[in-house]
Amino acid sequence: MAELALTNAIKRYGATQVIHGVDLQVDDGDFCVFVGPSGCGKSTLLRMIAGLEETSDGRMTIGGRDVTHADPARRGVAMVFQTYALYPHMTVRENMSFGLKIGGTEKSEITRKVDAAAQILKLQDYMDRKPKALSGGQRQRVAIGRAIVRQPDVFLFDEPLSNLDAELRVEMRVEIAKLHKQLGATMIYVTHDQVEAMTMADKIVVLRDGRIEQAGAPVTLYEDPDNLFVAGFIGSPRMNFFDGTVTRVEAGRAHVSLPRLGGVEVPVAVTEVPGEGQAVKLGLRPEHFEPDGGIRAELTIDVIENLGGVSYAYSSSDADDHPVIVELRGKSRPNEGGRLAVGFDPSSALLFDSETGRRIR
Amino acid sequence: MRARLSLYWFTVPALLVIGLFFIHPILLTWNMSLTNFAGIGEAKDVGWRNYERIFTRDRYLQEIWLTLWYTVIVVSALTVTGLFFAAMLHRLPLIRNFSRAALYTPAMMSFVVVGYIWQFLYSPLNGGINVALRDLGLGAWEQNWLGDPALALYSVAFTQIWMFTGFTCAIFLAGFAGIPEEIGEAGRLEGATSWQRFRYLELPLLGPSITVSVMLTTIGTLKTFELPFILTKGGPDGATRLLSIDIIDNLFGQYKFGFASALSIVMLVIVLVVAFLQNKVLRDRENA
Amino acid sequence: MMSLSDTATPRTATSPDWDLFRRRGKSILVHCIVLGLVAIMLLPLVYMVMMSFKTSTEIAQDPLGLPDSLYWGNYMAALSSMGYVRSVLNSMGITISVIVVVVFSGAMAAYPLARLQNRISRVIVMVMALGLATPNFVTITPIYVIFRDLGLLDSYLGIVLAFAALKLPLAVFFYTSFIAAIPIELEEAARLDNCNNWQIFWHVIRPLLAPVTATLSLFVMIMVWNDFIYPLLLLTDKDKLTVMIAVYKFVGNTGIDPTKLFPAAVLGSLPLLLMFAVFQRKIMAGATAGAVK
Amino acid sequence: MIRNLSAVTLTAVLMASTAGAQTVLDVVAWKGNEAEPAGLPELIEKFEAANPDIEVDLTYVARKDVDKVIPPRLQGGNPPDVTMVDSSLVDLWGGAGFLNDLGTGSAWYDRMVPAVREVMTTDGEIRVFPLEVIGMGNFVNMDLMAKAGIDKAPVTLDELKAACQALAAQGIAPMIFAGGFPAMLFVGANGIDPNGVSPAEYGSGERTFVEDENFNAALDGVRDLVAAECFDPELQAGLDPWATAPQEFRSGNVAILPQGAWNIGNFSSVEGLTFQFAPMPSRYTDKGLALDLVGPGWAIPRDAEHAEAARKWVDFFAEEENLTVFLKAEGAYSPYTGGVSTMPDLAAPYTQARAEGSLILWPFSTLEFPKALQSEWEDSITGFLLNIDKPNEDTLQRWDDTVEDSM
Repeated sequence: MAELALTNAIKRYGATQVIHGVDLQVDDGDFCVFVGPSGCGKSTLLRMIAGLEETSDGRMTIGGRDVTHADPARRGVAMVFQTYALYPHMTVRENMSFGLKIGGTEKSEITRKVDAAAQILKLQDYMDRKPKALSGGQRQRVAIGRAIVRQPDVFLFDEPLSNLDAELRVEMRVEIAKLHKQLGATMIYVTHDQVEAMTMADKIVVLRDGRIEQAGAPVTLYEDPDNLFVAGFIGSPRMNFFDGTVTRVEAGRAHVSLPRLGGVEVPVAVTEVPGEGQAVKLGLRPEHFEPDGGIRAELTIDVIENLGGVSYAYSSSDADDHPVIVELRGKSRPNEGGRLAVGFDPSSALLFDSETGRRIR
Repeated sequence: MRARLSLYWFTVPALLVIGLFFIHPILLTWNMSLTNFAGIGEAKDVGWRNYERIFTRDRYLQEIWLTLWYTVIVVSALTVTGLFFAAMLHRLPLIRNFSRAALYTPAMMSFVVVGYIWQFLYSPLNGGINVALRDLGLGAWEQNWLGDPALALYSVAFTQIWMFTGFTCAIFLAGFAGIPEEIGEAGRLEGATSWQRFRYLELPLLGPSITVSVMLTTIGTLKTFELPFILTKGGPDGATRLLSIDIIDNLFGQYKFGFASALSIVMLVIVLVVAFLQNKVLRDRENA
Repeated sequence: MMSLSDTATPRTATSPDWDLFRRRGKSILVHCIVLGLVAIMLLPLVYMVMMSFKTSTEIAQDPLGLPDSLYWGNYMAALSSMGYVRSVLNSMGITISVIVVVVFSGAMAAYPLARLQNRISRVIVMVMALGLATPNFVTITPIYVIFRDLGLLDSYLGIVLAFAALKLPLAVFFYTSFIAAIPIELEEAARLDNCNNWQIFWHVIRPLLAPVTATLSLFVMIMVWNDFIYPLLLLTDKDKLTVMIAVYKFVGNTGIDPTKLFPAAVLGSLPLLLMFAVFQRKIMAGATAGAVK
Repeated sequence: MIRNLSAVTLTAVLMASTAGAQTVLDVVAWKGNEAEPAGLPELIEKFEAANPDIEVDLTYVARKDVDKVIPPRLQGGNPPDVTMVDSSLVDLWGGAGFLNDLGTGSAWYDRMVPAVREVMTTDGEIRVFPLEVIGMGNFVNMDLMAKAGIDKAPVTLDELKAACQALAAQGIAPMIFAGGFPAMLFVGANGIDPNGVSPAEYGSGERTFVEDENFNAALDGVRDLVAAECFDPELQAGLDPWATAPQEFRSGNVAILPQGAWNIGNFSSVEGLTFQFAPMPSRYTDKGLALDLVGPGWAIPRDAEHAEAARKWVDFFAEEENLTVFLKAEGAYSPYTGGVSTMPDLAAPYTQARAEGSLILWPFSTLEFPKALQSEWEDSITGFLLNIDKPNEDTLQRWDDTVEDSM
């Protein structure tokens, strides 16, 4: 078990730079999730940590050892691949033993460790099967088992659940979380699914275009995003953004007028003072709408999604890229095509600079 | 079901061409092998006499063994060299395409040209190899490459191996490309060295490529006659007289077409048997 | 904490700079070694090209040395008597035609063989195997008689078919294994879209065969280009002869002269090597797809 | 791409053109190519000028390919109008009835050298118009000899041995003696007594090699040459008599090469190579023994389409001035009596031995020795050179076995 630290890690392919100076600290025993849209560099970063991609510049330590240019096998990491990468010509037992055998571990020792891992993962009944005779979930478990027996300092998971169906995905998610508790190991987990990120992570790292947008605890990212991108990426359904203009600033509040909501003015508490007339975006999560909020407005609803406990009302307009989403909890549901009176508390609104996307706190 | 069977119409053009220009001639060859045909004129039926002669004389049995031995040398060496280069180039993407094309070049030359190039390289007096050894101060290693009966077969085999290493290398590289990259990466993370990854992960997964390569090179080598014909004509004193060389000698040196046809049929049977056994063994191994 | 963690292997730390140095150094070394080996493999060809530029005396005095000056006389002599352009065009025309015939009839024949597993398939596959195993020099006389009876002598069509017959068995094997690997769902989807057998073959199967076709074309290309017995036997019109025939004019009955044969050999092989170089990427991509079943 | 390809095929198929209105005389020969032009291009031009209605279409087919390419055409009833043949082909094709009788009544038949006429006439028919008789003997590099202080090509065994020793002393490789062909010339020249037993007696099994004093002595003669440092016998097995061996001589690396006179043209084109062509030293004569190979000739196949034009072609070569062109280019002797000398000066030693009657016809070219014996000679003499101390009968018995086999 060990902590992981990246300092100004850079990855270049020829002249193209794909990872731009990443600084990151993952504490011992943390479950850290890399999220971001496809192509954001999260897998590349993971493979750099694994040593499968050369790190072009910067430093990387695991448990205080500098492993920047070390061979993958000597880093003390184990990886679970998206495609599982099970050796098709070996049985489950052979798959799990292979790394230890290569490392010259004694036979009885291998058997002990593999059996222990098999028990943890409930794989005892499948040990003599080959991968093609296993279901997707079982293969996943073997891949994890193969990682466990090596007792790595850091576990790496590369979108391990994306090949599973929805039900299995939830199940495995829980199991991996349980495993993390049981092993107490440092784990780094790559996914593009922010639900996985929110539910599993101690720490989420949001990546975009090879840069870290924000890293922190899930709740921090959810409630206190640093920028428009993180705010929009974390949370489902996504946060609503309203274009607005700062009309005046007084007493630590910026008054923002929102044309989309009939020109209402929202006073948002800020410490740094935006200029008057500055274009801003105001972010509001769907669950922050409440009928008796301080700010009132009306929306035309075109679609209602009823999920049983909650419903989501969608209000599109030609000017928007995304519909405004309102979460409804009460029994009273508006009609599709009807008008819905909404309200919210200005303290739950977040303010962003339209141009840079930076959060105005 | 009828719709499916009608699919067989698709085989008609190929079967026509093969049947007319390949299978039919083979049947004629079979007929010829029961005669004393001289390549021209009338043929007289001699029954099984040609076959009798083949199987009662040591000479032909020895030639069959020599042919099989030659094939074993060439095929195993080709498999090893092809695997070696493929495994190396698989790990070196920077020079992979260039090297693959370069290695393939000898296989694109004609046998006759290759034969004469090596005739000049192997020449005992001023041949390229001996002169090079002399220049490198290794004069003691000079050999009478084609003249020494103990060496000639291996010299000829070496030329054939040189010519087709690029061929097997290309097949194996294709096999490597078919192994998912993650398998090798998983192996690296588990601490397997380059050699261990090759031995335990890639080699077992190359099964189908090995089957294809071994089958193709075996069939090609069993039938080969061009290089030994040009390099040694079966000499010195019979040391490289493969079955195919004797077929050519009987056909065109002595005009014994009937007998040569019988030898050819024997060779055909050998090729089929070897190919069948190989296919079975290799496929079983793959599926194990 | 899990129970099996008591004997974790210790991981030693080394200097990262040393790691980097070691990895780079090793990588450069391996590249050099492999390139060196490839270069050694090419030496015999270099030797041939060098000989082709030398005079007889030079060959004698310094068999391994570079030619004093590029002596083009050998090439001029070879070029002037090879009918080069015409014979190269003939070779190309015949080669390409054989490829077309082999590819089409081979792929068509392979389709049912890959999809239907029954006695008919097995018999046809056996026939193909027989073709693959036969040494082709024994069938020369029968082939000639058949060609005469069909009036195919001295025609491009005839020689194209004769060559095609030689490589068709291989083509059928290649295509059969390749088509067998194409998911049957693709075909079923096409059938639901109301395609008949031919349309499925043409619109669904054929486009997927490009890679293996490239590999096969290479094999056909090499064989047809270098063979000279069939053209000698089946073509009499000198305007139809292929480039390798022109090369073999330099192999005398009573000896060969390296200063004459090798320039001709270089000239004869050059177009094939150039075609290979141009198509190498495609062909090799095909080789990749070809062997993986 | 496939669509483009099919267009190309179609064009290629359509390119097959039809023949012109003239008589096209289809001639197949293994001469007339770059390596051995044999004056044929010049002669064809002359022939066409004399016969404006005939166009000669000469196809070069190497001798070893003739065996593959022509029999199917003969068998298929579609032969060339004129084809080059040698005695074994005359025997095979003529024997099967595929060659026309050219007629013993021809004027040239009477002029033929008697020995050749005797060999070429079978069953009262002459199925070939012989073109040449080619000498076989030693090519001698006179510059290298001069370095060893010798100014005359050796024609006796003693001269040869002395030359070898002198050359070896100078560090010059004296002789090529590859088993495949050069050694055969020496063994033949020392085993066949021009005034003694006819080679046909061995070839027919009447007389065995193994008990024959002459051939035993011939093999002993090889050992004498080895003792005189003429060559390293084991090294010779690695030389190809047709590729690397001539190259050694051409390059000036070796002083003496037993080969055929057909190399004269080729060697003459090498700048700075001064050589002579001499008869083979033999224990039967002190003049050197000329080994004459009955060379190829023209034959008209039975089913020739333009037999008349073919006849004109043969008659054209029967005219001395035309044959002389061919012979000069070949470095060959005429198989007909009379006629001018066609050999260059450098072959004077050989021509002289011939003129003095020190001459045999090479028994393989007259079919006095069976064809199978030739490859057995190649193999067994190579084997003999590799292990020169083994008893002669090991080698000679193999020849007798082969003769017996081929009967």
